[in-house]
Amino acid sequence: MKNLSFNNDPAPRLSRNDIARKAAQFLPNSSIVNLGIGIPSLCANYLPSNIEVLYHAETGLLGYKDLYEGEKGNPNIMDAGGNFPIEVPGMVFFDSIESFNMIRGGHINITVLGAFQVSGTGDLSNWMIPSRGIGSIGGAMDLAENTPTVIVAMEHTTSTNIPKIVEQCTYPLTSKNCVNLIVTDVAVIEVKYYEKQKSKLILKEKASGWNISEVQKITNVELFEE
Amino acid sequence: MKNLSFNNDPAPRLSRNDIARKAAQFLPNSSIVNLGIGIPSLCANYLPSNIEVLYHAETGLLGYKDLYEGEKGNPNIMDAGGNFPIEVPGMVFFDSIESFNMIRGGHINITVLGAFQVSGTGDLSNWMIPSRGIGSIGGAMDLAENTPTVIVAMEHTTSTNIPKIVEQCTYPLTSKNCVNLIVTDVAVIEVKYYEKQKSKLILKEKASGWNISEVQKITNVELFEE
Amino acid sequence: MKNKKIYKSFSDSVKDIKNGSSIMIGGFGGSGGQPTRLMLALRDLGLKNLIIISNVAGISVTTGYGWPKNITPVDQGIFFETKQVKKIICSFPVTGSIKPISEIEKSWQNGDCEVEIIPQGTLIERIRAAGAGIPAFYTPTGVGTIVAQNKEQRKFNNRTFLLEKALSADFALIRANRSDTFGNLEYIGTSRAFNPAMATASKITIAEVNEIVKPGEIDPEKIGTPGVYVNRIVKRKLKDPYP
Amino acid sequence: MKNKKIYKSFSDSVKDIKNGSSIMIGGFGGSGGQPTRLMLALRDLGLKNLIIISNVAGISVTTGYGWPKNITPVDQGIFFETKQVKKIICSFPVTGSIKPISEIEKSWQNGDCEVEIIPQGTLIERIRAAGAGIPAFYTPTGVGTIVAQNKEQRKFNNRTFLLEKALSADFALIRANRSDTFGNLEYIGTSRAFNPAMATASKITIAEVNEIVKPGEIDPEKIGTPGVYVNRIVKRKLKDPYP
Repeated sequence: MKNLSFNNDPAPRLSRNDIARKAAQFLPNSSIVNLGIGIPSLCANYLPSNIEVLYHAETGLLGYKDLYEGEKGNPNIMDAGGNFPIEVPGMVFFDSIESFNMIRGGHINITVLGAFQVSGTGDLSNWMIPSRGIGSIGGAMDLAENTPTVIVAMEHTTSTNIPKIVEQCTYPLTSKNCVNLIVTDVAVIEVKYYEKQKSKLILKEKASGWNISEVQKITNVELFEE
Repeated sequence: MKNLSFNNDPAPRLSRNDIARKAAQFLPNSSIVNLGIGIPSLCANYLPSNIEVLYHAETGLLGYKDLYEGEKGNPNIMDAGGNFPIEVPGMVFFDSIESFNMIRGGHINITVLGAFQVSGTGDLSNWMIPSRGIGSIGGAMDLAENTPTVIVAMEHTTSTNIPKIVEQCTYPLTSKNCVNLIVTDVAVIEVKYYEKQKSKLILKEKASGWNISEVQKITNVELFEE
Repeated sequence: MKNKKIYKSFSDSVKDIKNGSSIMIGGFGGSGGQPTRLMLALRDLGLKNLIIISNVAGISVTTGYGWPKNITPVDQGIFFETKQVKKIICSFPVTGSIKPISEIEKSWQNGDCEVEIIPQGTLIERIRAAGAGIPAFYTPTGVGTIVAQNKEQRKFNNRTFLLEKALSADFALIRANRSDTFGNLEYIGTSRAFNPAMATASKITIAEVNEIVKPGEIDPEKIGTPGVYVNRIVKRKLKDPYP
Repeated sequence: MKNKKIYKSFSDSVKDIKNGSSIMIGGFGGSGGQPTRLMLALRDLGLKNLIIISNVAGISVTTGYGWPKNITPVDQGIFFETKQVKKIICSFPVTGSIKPISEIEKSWQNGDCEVEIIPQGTLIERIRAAGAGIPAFYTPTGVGTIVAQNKEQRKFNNRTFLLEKALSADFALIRANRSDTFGNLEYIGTSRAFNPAMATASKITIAEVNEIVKPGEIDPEKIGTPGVYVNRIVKRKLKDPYP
């Protein structure tokens, strides 16, 4: 998959792999992490070498690191993306009741999720395209609503350069006021909550060659710098 | 412990062991059974030889049969009475969440419980003596309220010949309208529910030498014969 | 007592399922933990108006999700190809991208069936509640979304929660590795998933297993579903090509 | 990451427990599954106004309940002898007969502590709810009894239920057989009891274990508490006389 690119862009946007690499830098050492499908799942490939985390999968799995490739793998050890993780010592299995107790109870420290839209107040839409009329929720609502730290890893705009960071989500919501950090192909933006359901978007990092006004052009919510 | 006995009794009352032997006759083949402490726990010694049941203990144990005696036994395999069951093939262990899911969900078929009082509408009081002001509920309320069939196994009167089958329980309740069968040292009485919260007591069996009027004398609720 | 639960064939074990029955199908989605042979036996009954309760459903055939690459997947789509389903209650019935389209999405587009989509944690907790004698509980998941529509909301400690109700079924088709003759089940890895909860939440639970052994052969510390929850056990053929 | 959870001594592992802390104590009652060494270490801190949450409590010393006959029992009574408890929340704090009287009953009679008695199934479900992010649930147990006093009642399908709320604590003292260095715990037999639920429902969970092993040494199918719920691990001395 090629990087998104548009005529007015001041510089190249990051690839999906580079978005994942950037997002992976925000995973704290020793944390319990759940990676969503798509770009988030790629984070596992770019974990900084001095960081050790335990991955949780909704399927009932804690403590995996890498996935089998090709024809290999055991269908009885599956992650939520339908991939087969490699067995490692200390891995734990449990049923779906326990798996979602961990999520709902806030025991997963951090999740990285994809998004169709994120609002200026940290609302997330990531499960249904309105024109389709049907979608799949899976574990996304439980993760977004209940995980203490939610990172969104996504491209900054749609493939037709329409901003995905918006005043109000027009896609069906996954969870309100849940997003803490947005990592895109042009920026890293913190959703800073200063009051219940109120927040500011703080531009923390820009891709090489991008300045705040260029990022702002493709962002529908006002950005601040600290 | 001697049998209860009073001057006006027409014939001897059954011993505690014989109450248990009688109650054990009402355990259906292949049923899942929870036995309360006291007389109910003795039922295990008198199960008819053609009947096989699986015992459940609140401690997280299903499928035990006999208990160790004397110094033997493993503290890590305990029943709710604090005794140590003998390991048998097919025995299952689980935690207290699962143990009470089984009870609350109605998956235990039948329970035998002791009682301070049973009312004519099948209310059970078995956890606190009012004058004491403090008592222990343990699993009794869960078992009484949620088990499809509740057998009470008790002496028919107190040690001063005061009836324990009463119009209204004066002891704190364990559960309302829960008792199906009362097995005592002088009679077997069915609590027949003919409408919600209404019932008749049907005298099914009398101890040798006892007739209905003699049982009635020490029972505060009218008894019927079918 | 010991052998009444064992059925000789998959078709025998499902033959009292009727038009309009509600049926839980275990596993997570994917091949591990899926009662594939029971599903095929049910499909072959040719029933109508079934209510199916599953987690991820119909994705394996369209994308290969959770199946070894060398085996053609089977999934809940088999009941939709043959228009046997009135309604499916699940968490993940369509693929993330618009194409390829699943049998469930096709049926839904054609108006042949209703699809109710529930957050996965709420779905499993509702099933668990039914088995555990809990009629309803409050959960934070779905607050402020369309999942909250027509649901009672309530605050505890200043956070808003939804009231969700127990979800039971007439039958549960589940999958385990081994069973003993009491119906005590042993699972492997992530193939537990929805199986243990579903076993507790249906009137009749039917377990598809790789092997049936004597009581005591399964380590009692590894029994994932106590036999009290299992009504029927059916053993697969040796070397069944499906995982 | 691996060894931060391991504490060298029981006293070290409990030393941040404070006057007024709420503390869950695992097991069922009896010696199996009881964190006896952690309890003794806590007692030795000499704190006041503790809130203790337990199941069967204080019965072992008075009746020998659940202890081998050749060992003098230790139970929750140790906190009452020394007047450290403001309140105990439990299901079974006094013996069935009026004598012998337990330390808890004595303290209650003297007005030294409050005793809240909860049906066992409700107690464990309230603890489970706290760990599972469920703020409240409905249960049939206790309807029509003094347990229902001051509780919201509600009908579902024409049966009445009580609203019960999640119960959490500052600390959980639990007991397991073995732990790996991640804190994954293995239990034996009925010594699970309240331990797994309590591990999920407290801010800090401290596990007393017989042995600490490397990750992978415990069969992953036999792990009863995933390490995510365990903050501190303390190993007993070899041949501790207590079970």
